[in-house]
Amino acid sequence: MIDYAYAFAFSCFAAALLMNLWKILMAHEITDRILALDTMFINAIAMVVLFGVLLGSEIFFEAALIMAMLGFISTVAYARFLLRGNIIE
Amino acid sequence: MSLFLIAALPFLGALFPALLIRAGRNASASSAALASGLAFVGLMLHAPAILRGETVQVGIDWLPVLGLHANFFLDGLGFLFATMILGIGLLIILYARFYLSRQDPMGQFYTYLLLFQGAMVGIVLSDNILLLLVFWELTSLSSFLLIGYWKHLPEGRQGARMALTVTGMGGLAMIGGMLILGNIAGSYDISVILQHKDAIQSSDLYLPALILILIGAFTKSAQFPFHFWLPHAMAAPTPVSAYLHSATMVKAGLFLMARLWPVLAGTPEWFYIVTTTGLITMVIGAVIALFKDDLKALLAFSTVSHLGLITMLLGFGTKAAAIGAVFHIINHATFKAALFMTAGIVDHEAHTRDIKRLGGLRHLMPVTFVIATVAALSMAGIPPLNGFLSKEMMLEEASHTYWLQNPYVVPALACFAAAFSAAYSFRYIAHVFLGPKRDDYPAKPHDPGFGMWASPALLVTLVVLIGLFSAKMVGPLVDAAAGAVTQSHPHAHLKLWHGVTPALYMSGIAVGGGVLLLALHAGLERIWTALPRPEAKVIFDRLTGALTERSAAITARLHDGSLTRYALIMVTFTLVISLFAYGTGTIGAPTRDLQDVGLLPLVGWICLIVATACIVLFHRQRFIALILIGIIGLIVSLAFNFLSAPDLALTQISVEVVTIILMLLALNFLPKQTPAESPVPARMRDGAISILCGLGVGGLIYALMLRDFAVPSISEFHLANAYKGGGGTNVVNVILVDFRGFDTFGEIIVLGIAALVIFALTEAVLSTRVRAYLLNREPDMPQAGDSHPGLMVVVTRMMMPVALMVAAYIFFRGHNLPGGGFIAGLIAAIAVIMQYMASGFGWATERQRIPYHGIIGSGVLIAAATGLGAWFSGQPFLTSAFGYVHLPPLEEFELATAALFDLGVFLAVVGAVMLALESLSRFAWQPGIPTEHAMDINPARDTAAQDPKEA
Amino acid sequence: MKLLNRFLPHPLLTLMLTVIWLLLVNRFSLNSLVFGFFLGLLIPVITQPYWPNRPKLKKPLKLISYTLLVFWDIIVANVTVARIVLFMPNSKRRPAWVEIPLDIRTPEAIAMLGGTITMTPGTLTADISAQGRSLLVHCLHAPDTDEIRDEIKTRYEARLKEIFG
Amino acid sequence: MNHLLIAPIVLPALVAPFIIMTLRYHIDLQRIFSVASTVLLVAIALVLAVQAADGTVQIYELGDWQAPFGIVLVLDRLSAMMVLLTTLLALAVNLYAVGSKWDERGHNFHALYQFQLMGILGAFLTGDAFNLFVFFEVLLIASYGLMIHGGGTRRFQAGVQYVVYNLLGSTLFLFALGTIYAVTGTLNMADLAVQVAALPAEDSALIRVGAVMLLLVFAIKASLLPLHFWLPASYAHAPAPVAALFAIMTKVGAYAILRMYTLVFGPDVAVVEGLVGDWLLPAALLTVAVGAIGVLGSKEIGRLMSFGAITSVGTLLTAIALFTPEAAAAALYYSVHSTLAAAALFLIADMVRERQGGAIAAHPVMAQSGLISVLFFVAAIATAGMPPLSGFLGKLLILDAARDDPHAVWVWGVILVSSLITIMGFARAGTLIFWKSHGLDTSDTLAEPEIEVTGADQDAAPVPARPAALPFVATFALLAGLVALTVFAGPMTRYTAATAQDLFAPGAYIDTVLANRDRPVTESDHESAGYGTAAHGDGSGHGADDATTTEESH
Amino acid sequence: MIIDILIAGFVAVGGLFGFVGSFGLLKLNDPMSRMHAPTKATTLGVGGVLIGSMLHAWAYEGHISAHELLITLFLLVTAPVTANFLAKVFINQQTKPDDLPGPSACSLWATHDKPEHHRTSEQPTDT
Amino acid sequence: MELLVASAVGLLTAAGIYLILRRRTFPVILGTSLLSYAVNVFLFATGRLITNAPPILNKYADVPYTDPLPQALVLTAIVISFGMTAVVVMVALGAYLSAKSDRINMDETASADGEDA
Ligand code: NA
Ligand code: NA
Repeated sequence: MIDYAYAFAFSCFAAALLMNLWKILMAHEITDRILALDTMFINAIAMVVLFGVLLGSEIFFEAALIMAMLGFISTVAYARFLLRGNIIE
Repeated sequence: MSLFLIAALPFLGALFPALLIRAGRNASASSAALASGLAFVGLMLHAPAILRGETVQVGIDWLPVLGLHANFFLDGLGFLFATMILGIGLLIILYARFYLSRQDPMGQFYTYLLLFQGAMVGIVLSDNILLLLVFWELTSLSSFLLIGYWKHLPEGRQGARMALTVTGMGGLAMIGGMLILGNIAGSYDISVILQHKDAIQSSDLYLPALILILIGAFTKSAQFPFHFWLPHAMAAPTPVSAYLHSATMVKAGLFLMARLWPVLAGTPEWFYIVTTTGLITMVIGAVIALFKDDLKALLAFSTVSHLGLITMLLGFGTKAAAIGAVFHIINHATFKAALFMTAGIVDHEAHTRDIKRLGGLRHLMPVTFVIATVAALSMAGIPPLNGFLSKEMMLEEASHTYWLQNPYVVPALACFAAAFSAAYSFRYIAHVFLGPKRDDYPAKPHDPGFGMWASPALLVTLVVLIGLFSAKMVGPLVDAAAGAVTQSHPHAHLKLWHGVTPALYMSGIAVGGGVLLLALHAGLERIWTALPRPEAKVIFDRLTGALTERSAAITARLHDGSLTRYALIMVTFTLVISLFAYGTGTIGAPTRDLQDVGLLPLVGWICLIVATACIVLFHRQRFIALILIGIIGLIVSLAFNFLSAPDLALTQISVEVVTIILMLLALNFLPKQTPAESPVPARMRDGAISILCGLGVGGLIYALMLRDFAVPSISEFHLANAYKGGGGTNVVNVILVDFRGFDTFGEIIVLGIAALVIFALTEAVLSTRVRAYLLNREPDMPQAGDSHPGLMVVVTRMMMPVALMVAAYIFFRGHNLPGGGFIAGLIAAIAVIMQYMASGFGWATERQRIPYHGIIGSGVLIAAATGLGAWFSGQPFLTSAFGYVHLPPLEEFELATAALFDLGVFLAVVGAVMLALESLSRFAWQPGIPTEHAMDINPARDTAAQDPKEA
Repeated sequence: MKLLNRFLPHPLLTLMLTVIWLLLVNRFSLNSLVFGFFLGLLIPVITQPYWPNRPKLKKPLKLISYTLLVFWDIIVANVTVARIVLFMPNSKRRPAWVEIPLDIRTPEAIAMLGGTITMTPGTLTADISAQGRSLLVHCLHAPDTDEIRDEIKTRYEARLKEIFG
Repeated sequence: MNHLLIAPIVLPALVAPFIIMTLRYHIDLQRIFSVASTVLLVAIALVLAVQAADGTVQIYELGDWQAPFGIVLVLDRLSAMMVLLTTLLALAVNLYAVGSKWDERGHNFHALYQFQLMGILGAFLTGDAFNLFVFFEVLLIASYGLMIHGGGTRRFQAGVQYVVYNLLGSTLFLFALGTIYAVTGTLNMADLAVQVAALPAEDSALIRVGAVMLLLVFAIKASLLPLHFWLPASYAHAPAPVAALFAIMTKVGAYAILRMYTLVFGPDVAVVEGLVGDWLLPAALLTVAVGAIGVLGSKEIGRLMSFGAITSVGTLLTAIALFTPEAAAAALYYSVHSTLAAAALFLIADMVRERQGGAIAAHPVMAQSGLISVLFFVAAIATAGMPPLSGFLGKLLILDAARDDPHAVWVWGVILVSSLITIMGFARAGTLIFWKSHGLDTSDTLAEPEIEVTGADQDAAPVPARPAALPFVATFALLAGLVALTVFAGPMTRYTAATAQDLFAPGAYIDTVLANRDRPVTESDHESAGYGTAAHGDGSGHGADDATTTEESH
Repeated sequence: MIIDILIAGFVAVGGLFGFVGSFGLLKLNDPMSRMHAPTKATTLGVGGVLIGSMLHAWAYEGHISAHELLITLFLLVTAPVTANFLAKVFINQQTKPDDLPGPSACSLWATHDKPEHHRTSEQPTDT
Repeated sequence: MELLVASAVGLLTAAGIYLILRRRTFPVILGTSLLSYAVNVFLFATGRLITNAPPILNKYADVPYTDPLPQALVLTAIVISFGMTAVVVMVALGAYLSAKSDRINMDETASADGEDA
């Protein structure tokens, strides 16, 4: 049962990733593209964590942590660029 | 005196005139004369031995690997030439002292002259053909300086370049010929080569060697069709012409032919090439000389003609002809040098060399007239002067020479040329000195001082004496020299009267013809002027001009500054060569199985592929391309995680974000769109090349992944010893800080340099007018009002300590688990960048206590110091040490120098990333922006500000 | 007390960082505690210039109950949002902008409120007024905007005002 | 272990950060440290050269890890010679930079300069292929900084091209290294030699691709046609001392070709049979030709010098492409010559540019015209390969070495004809620049040399007032080097011949480097059980649990 | 067994929310609304997975694992900032001051507070 | 799996090269970025592919490890290419600001003229 749960969750996140990709490519609004990339980061974090759980390994934790931090920074950077042109002023 | 010293004296002497010119012109000239004179004396000390038929040899190894030895030898031939070079050289030095004007830099002149003299002496004394080549080319170079001595004259520059080009070309051809010759003979030493006549003449390479060497000799001696440079070299001051074109440089070619005569001459190839060339040159030179109005041009073409004469004699290949050649070399040197000097005197006094503007000078310049007349008559072949003697010998030899079985061609043409020779000689006397005195000379001519006419006077004295007492005067010298040429012991029968021989008839015809030609000169000149004939200089100029133009065009076309093209060529070339390498090898069967594809990799792959394809499609919208790059970074990082490379995943994603920040900072100033510029065919071509490259690279890695290592990888050692020898369980980290710590050391230096470069560049750009442009720049997108939103500021403030904690965690665990100094450094840097982004550049910079330069420097120094620490325990650089410490009540923990090294990495990374981003940010920074507050909107501050007011 | 202040200038932050360190290493041990505490002392010193005028919490303990409340609301919020996303047709949905006038003044408190709003049912903090006296909130589905404004003000802002004073 | 071996790398690596940290605002102190460091480097290089002269190969195992598992530096005759050459060049150029005040025209010159030296010296000393990549990158990135030192539009534009082109090269380097590692499982050059020689000839395609890509990387650095396009603009627009130092950069490429293609992919290694023979020599000859044509066709003195450098490097590569000990010996001799000559040319070009701008055309007579023209003349004849200087001897050696090659006619023809064209080009330029000026009106331009800012120097920092004698001293020193190279051609060629012999019989090199490969790793006092199982991706663990793994694996 | 059900439940619910978040991004029809879905649902999705991971560690690895909390905390703290920024981008690019309910009659939202949008005769006083 | 990785490397390479052949600095920089992804993955893959075998030594179990060396090399390569990218971005920006054009090709023929053949 637990394996089905993992498989289900993986499929959900995989689908989510593909939907994010679709949105990044097809969105009309630039905000949607950035949002989708941000979401992609978060979905990726979920996948990394899931993968760690599945393998019973802790070595993926840092990756997830850092992705959380860096996904945020890059999203802010993209958004700031659109807001002010200048991301550090 | 050692031959070394004789050869070296002119070169040593060359130093002094340029230095002593400050002490006066006489000092300068005297120093030059002293050097020449000493060398001449030294040479004369060898005279008795040489005239006895002995040779003197000295030598040291210079470049033994090549067979280039600094070997000198002195035999009759060398002695003859050295005597002329040094003797006439002395006279020229004297003459030039009075010829050159006050405006001319005399020191330079004598320096160049002595350099040239040294090179010439070197040629004639060399016992090694490679050494000879060295001196040979040196004469080209030094004569280039001499001919171009009057820098302000375009003719001087052009003449010098022409001489250099033609003789340089000959010299280069000769290098080829000499190398072949040396290889056939097995040595480059002339004395050895001369022993190998049969080997050389029977070699397959004889003809190429002969042709190449002869090109060298012919160009130097101005033989047809390379004769055209010589008249243009007359732009040089007259002493130069007198020296180079009577006794020395042009004779170098003759010397070479004479020198190699024993091994090269005697074959039909030699005969037809050399004789024919000489004959043609003799005729053409003589004819042209008659119609030249410039005195020096007349003499120049006469020189061409006489060089042809000697060449022809050498070409005959008989001993008697060789003797004649040697004798004429002597005679020509004496009368021609004297003639050049008189021409120089005329020019100097009358301020013109144009025959048409001269005449009647005999009344004004009696001394010069006498000297010139004697020398010219000798050139015309009038007895009893020395020119007559050798010309007789030439005619004699010519009279029984068959050319393609024809007995008349050579004698007839020789006689024809001799007639023209007599004619231009007579013209030199008649049209310059004879006739009525004129009143339209450009200046008022009169005989110069003794200093100036002493040299030619001495020479014409020789002309007369040799003519009268040839056997006594030069008999032994001619014998010795001819002996050297023919490798035998000939005895030259030098005397005025040989009886009534065909040569005497021919001489008579020639002199008579000469008088007739002079009489008909005006008419002939009209015909000559009317004749269409190729002007060598025009052709040469057109050729070199075209060559230069073509070169410029080719160069500009090839290197047009189009990186696009350069890159395309590079990529294509790499592709082609790699395919060639693959195609010429064979590939074995795969040894590994494919692995299954799960859902996750597939989804990741789709994302990656689609994003990459879309970057290409949408790359013109730059911002969107950057977002897509973000996807690729993310997926690659996920792939690294999935494929057992957690460290890589961490590094990739961190670097990714910093890169994107960097690009966004730059994109702010760049255009936001890329225009569509390349035409569709170019895009298709680029696409095709790119796809081929992609296929190649993909195919390569696919093939590699399906095969095992040929032998197990060295990384097995790393896995086996990471813990035991490196003290860490994260093998990748142990490799980075220990097994291959040196790579990492280089890597942080790269990063540090990158930051320094960026900093320096920022400074460079901002110190120009770009600064003003940036200050006045209007943003090209609508800007939001709020530049530092409070929510962001608060969150980043809270996150900063946490992020640093995470950085510390990543740093310390790196040795055993994924992480390490590099990633930690990036995270720490990002923690600071967050402050910059949220609170503003000015605000964050003010809070930065330690300069980033210092952080980079300390990082590199700490890493280096850690490496150097090992020296104190006698270990190599970067040897790590680690130990386990147990401090109750704490548990045991590890201390490793690798951590210190990693600290260096950490600091370098933090410093480098921050310095780079800070520098980039400065582009946008406007000095007016207030920096005391991080947040634009802060109601607490407003309230606080209002409260005291209300109170 | 002075001495303590000298060696422990930011007790709360130090505590938080020590806990974070323990969370990071994920294994409790004396070494970790000692080392985490050491870093917890060190790092605030480094970061101090970047956080001037750090607010004093009036009732720090109330922060815990507030956090728990928000956690619960987040879960509820997500169920709500999931329902709307999955089952409500776009035509029936009533997105709306709401202005939330602010009584709190501290930037930290405003940020916390803004964050809370974003993470809780159907609302998202979009902007702040130029003087920082009100928040602009976007609602995913808001048939009645007043109700939302009142709930935010009573449920969250009032509590934050208590905490930050 | 002889720590002097690593000193040429560590010394600049310490001095540069020290300068950055503490001397950023003290140009005079920077100069003192930079020059002192360079002098010290010369001294170290001299000692190393003496140590290597008898043919002993020394190694330096970094981190005390035995080759091939760790990185190792190797000092043999070849590396010692290149190190000495580099340091001597660096000293002269450094003096020029100080004397001409070029170092003041931007930031961080001396730090970058030291880093540049570190990269170059490291590249010559390392015995590890990947470490070579790292040092290439160090020298490249420092060169990027130096190349755009002082700024200016043209220099930036040329800089972008230079960087991008070299980024492509670096990428190719990694592809090559990856391929080579994937086939052989090792990165140490000596170990590669052993492994590549043992590869089965019937499975050669992949290593061939790796080998040839590596060659192309080095060919880019060496500026072999058609991979030379980065050079003209970069050298022409780089600051003069930088361009002069760059003279050694092409030699790094040539060195790497010579090293890798004698040691690892030597002429008698079966799997790389016929890999480069067919195209390297023609490409090298084309390089000579294009360079010579460029010399004749240049209208700017910097470009003239750049193409002169290309001709030299083409000649050098021609000799290398013959792959015989004689030719290699000639190549080594010629490389020393061409480095000094090219550097001198760039410095002289700078003197001209400073005084009258870069156009090859008549200008009013410049200050010190006579002295500069003498320098130009000497450097030009050296570059063109005219006697009596080392260029001539070098060319003779190369021509002589080529005589038994089937393509000897081509080699001779191209080199000789190109020499002629080069001579014509230099003569044309020299007469225009130095002589024609005497025909112009020189009434009021003698006192104050007119500085015409062209091309590279637009909107750059203003040119400082006329410097002292130091630039001339530096240039003289380089030319004196050429003279010494000529006079001591005998000993020098004995050294290069011995070096070439070593290269073509690399047994001693390989044995020395791999001597310690079976040395066991000293156990630390900690438990070590349970580690060390390797599985290269196939999931089935094999290999032993401890240090014995290494003994089995090779 | 119960722990398995719990783990499975959290993981599955996490997956579901992850899906919902991204689906919302596609389905919702105005840009502002689209920002709601990922901010909340996706964050919770990750939260679910993280709780599953903690439980898994406790049940199978035999130790209490709490570092997942950190990631959750991170996401919770950063999500509002992300949303805020994107909303500001939307406001900046797609709206004029009059499209939004004003903060008061005579003031502006911070994003609109730029020179060209200042209303005439405005006096910057808030409520 | 190998095919996925190989095709991804191939596509990244192709895209990178295509962009490098564009005429403005920005796409060229994008191209170098893509190319560096390609080469990093390429280099990584030379250690062959394997999941769940990170080269972190495990005291307690005899588990397989992937080849750590290429990972270390890629790490170095990533860092270096980051430094290079930073520099090229900066130089390109400097060139753009100085020349007001971000064309990557420069006109080398527009140099000073000489004469006197
Ligand atoms: Na060690
Ligand atoms: Na979010």
